[in-house]
Amino acid sequence: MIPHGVRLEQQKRASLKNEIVSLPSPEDLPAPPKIKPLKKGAAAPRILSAAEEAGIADEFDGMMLERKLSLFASRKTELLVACGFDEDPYTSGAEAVLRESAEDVAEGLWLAAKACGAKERLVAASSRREARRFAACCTGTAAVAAGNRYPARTLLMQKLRRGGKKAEWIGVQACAALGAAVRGECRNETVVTVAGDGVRRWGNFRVRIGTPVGDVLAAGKPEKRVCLVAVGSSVTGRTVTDLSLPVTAATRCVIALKRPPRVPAHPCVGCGRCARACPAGVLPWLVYRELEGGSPEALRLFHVEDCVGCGACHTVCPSGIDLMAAVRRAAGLKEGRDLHETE
Amino acid sequence: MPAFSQLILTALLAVTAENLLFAGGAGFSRALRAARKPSTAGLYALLVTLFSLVSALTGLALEPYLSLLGEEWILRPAVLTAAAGLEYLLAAGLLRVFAPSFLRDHGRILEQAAANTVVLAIPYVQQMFGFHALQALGYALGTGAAFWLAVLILSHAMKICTNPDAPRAFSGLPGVLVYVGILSMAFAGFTGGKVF
Amino acid sequence: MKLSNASPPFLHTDVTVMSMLGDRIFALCALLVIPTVRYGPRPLVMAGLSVLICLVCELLTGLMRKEGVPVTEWSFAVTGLVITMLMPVNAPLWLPCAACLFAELAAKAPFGGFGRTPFNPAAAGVAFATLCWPKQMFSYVDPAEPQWLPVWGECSVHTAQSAAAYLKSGLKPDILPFDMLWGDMAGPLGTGAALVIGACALLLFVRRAAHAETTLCFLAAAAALAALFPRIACSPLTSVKYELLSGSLFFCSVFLMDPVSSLHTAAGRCIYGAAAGGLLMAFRHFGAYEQGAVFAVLIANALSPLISSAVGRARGWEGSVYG
Amino acid sequence: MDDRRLYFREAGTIFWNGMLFRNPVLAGALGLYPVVAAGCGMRNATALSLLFLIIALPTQLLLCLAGMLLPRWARPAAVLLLSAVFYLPAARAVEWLFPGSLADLGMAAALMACNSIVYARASEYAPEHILLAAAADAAGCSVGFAGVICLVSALREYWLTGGLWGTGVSGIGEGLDAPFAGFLLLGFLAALMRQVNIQRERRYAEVE
Repeated sequence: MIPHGVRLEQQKRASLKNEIVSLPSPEDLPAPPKIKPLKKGAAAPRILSAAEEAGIADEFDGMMLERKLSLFASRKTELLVACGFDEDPYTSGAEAVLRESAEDVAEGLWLAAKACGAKERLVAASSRREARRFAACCTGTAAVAAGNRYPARTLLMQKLRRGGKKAEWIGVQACAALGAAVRGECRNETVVTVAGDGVRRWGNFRVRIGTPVGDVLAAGKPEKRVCLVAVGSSVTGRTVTDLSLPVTAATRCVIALKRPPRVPAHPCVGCGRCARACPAGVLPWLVYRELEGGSPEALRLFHVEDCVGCGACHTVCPSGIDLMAAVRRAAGLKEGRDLHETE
Repeated sequence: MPAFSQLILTALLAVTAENLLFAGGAGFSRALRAARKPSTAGLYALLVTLFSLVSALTGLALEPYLSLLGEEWILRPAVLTAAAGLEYLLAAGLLRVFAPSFLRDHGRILEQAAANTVVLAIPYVQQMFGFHALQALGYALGTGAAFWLAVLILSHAMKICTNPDAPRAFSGLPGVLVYVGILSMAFAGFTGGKVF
Repeated sequence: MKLSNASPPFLHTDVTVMSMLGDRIFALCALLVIPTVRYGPRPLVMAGLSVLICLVCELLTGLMRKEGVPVTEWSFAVTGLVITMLMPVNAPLWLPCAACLFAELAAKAPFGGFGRTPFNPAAAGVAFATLCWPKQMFSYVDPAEPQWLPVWGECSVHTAQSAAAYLKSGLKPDILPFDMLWGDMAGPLGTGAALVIGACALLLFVRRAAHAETTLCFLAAAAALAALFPRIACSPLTSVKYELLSGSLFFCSVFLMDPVSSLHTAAGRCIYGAAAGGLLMAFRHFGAYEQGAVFAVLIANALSPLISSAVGRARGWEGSVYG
Repeated sequence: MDDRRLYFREAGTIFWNGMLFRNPVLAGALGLYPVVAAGCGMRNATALSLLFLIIALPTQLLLCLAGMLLPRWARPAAVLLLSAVFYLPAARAVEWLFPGSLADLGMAAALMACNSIVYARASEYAPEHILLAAAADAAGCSVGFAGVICLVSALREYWLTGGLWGTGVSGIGEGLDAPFAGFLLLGFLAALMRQVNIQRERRYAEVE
């Protein structure tokens, strides 16, 4: 069987060369709130309220940690995974955090697992080496290496769930923040990777949430001819044109590019790469063909509702077709919405 | 193989020449939809097979009388066409009595199959004077199969030729004609150019 | 710093349509080396002229559709080069040009250009030339007299029968196997050197610019049929050797089974390749011409939507094949 | 304006539509067979056009007069029978005008007896229209068919022999007498016709 997903050039070594650099927080930002230290043997409700008090949000989806954990609790989660890797190229914040604050991560994961009632804990690192490094300093928490095919997180969770376990994941930065709450620290910070061919100094920067994106970009020594700044993820993120916008918990990376990465659009050449890349079993080419034909048959839009929005199909398409948009539209269509309404 | 490729080419000609896919104007899309349903295409092919068989046998039976009359190269097509008309009349009449619902649902296919049969049958009856009954059966079956294949290929061709990138002047019928042109070029590789 | 908006993703894998076409063009250019060494610059002129004609056609059709500068990909160069490869080196120069005109204007433009062509344009162009000028298409210069051919004018040279013609008339070709591997025999310009074609094929497969399964199934089907029904009185293995190395079979199995006319699934591509191989052998047995590969490819192209929907139905992807 | 002139203007429109804008061959893809298989010489083309006219006109007129008397399902049979009958005088006339041409045409001539243009027009159009309209339609279709087949034949004959009406000596190439050339030429002519119609529509839209 051919593995799903797509192998992308990671380009993380440059930003992982140095340790995380803390940027001074802007003066107009209010100081982080003081919170009561979390006791070691605290009960689940206390952990949740502490997470809420500290305002911890998951860096991968921007969801508040407290809500996320309550949701997991209601789903009777058995296995909680801390994602210590970044599946998208360029970004390396999670990997850096796992390296530098392994104890906090282990502590936070223990608390989070307790809060949602999960019996098992697992830390997923980007490679075997990283997993071994983590296991060496934090015994008691199992560590595995995530695959090297994008979208690694989705593929890893599929692999874990295939064993029959109810597995869920949280971000490693959220874990570390929860671990720090034990000491009564609430730093309200996030680690942002600055990379791309438009900056000279690639690296990970610890910044206060609310800092303007421009300040973070400036730390990377941007070149003059930068024309595109993307945040969130190098595959599924979005561009910003206003550099005064604040950094949020889900910013994760600031990628500056000198020219927009454009693959000239061509018709489908029938290579079938998109179907192989898709982790959800969608056949993007079939969906695209159905939509293009003008009268899509809902029966033939297989699995479109399972789309995780990873954008792997669009990334591999040699013709540069926005297949993810097609799948999204098809999913809307299948739900009974109008073809043009969902655009 | 050459015989079969001739059959397919003839069937392609029949499918395009007669108004199955291109009934023209208002009937165009309806006929196309009908052709794309496997059941319809199968029924169509079956009817063509039956009509071909009857036509071939009729031609066979009438042959001695025609040669008595002389000028059979003028008479033969006329007689065959008239025979096809009568066959259709007979079939439709019988169906009206015994299965009126079938005639109501599939009357159009029946009449087109009858007309197509003339196109498919005449060449062979015209050419093969020493036709015997078994050959006629084989020929009819071959015609039906070839016809079915041609309908399938063309129904896909139609979709290919109406893609959004195709020039407006070519999208639809003109594109399909070019498509059939190139396809029959491939079959010409078997026969070296000539159809019959 | 002036920032612009763009939609994700902000990176792409290396394989794009342009890279695939580029690999193909590179491989085809590699095939030009041996004929150029042997016959002088005439093959290069022929290839250049074909590509130029294709480019002009592309520009013309783009202008007629009022889309500004229309050439965004290089498939025209692939078409031109493939057509050149299937021509005899001593063919009049207008012959590949006519084939290119047909390929671009009749087999490509009406269907919406690159990526939409139901038939391989180069195959259609060569088939047209074969049907219209069979004499010029099948008179090959005799390799026994190595000489540089005139670059522009008519070639008045000794002609020889190609291996495919020998096989067609039921005779055993009088060619050493080593010569067949290097293409030192009468035949189309670029289809002889089996070793070079094999190397090019490997390059294309490794660079993922072509699907290996199509080519392999094509060759397997052709070899099986050649072994089962030999055209000349010889052992099955000899028959396979001559059938695979003669004519344009090997070349077509690599360069005419392009990803555009083919299918999305590996199973579909296998069936498609096998069908094309089987049809090719049918053309060799029953066809009117000594080279039937392009005709076989055209019919396989027409069958490919049927194969695609049959595979789809087998996997349960399509509610019904016909919709 | 009196009724009669109105009628004649309408008839003129019907004639023009049949001849050009809704040409049965180019827009309706009817009657392709003779064009594709036999339209490769001007002499053949003229003979076929004549054959078509002699079969189409009386069949359509008779169906127009008697069509409403017949039930819908029986009309195809009537068309087949009538065209078979009119084939006899038509074939004789053509043979008299162009001796030997029927033998040249072979099957294509035989197939004119059940021509799909005649079939479609006579079984669907004629019974539901007045006599003048049916006549105009039959004439328009005949001229339209003749125009297309003559054009295609002229192009193919020039390619094959380098001249028209048998005057050619050496042509450009061979192979164009095979059906594929007919289909391709028809495809391009149909695209041309479509383009003309698109331009016309655009002009009307601008006027409005």
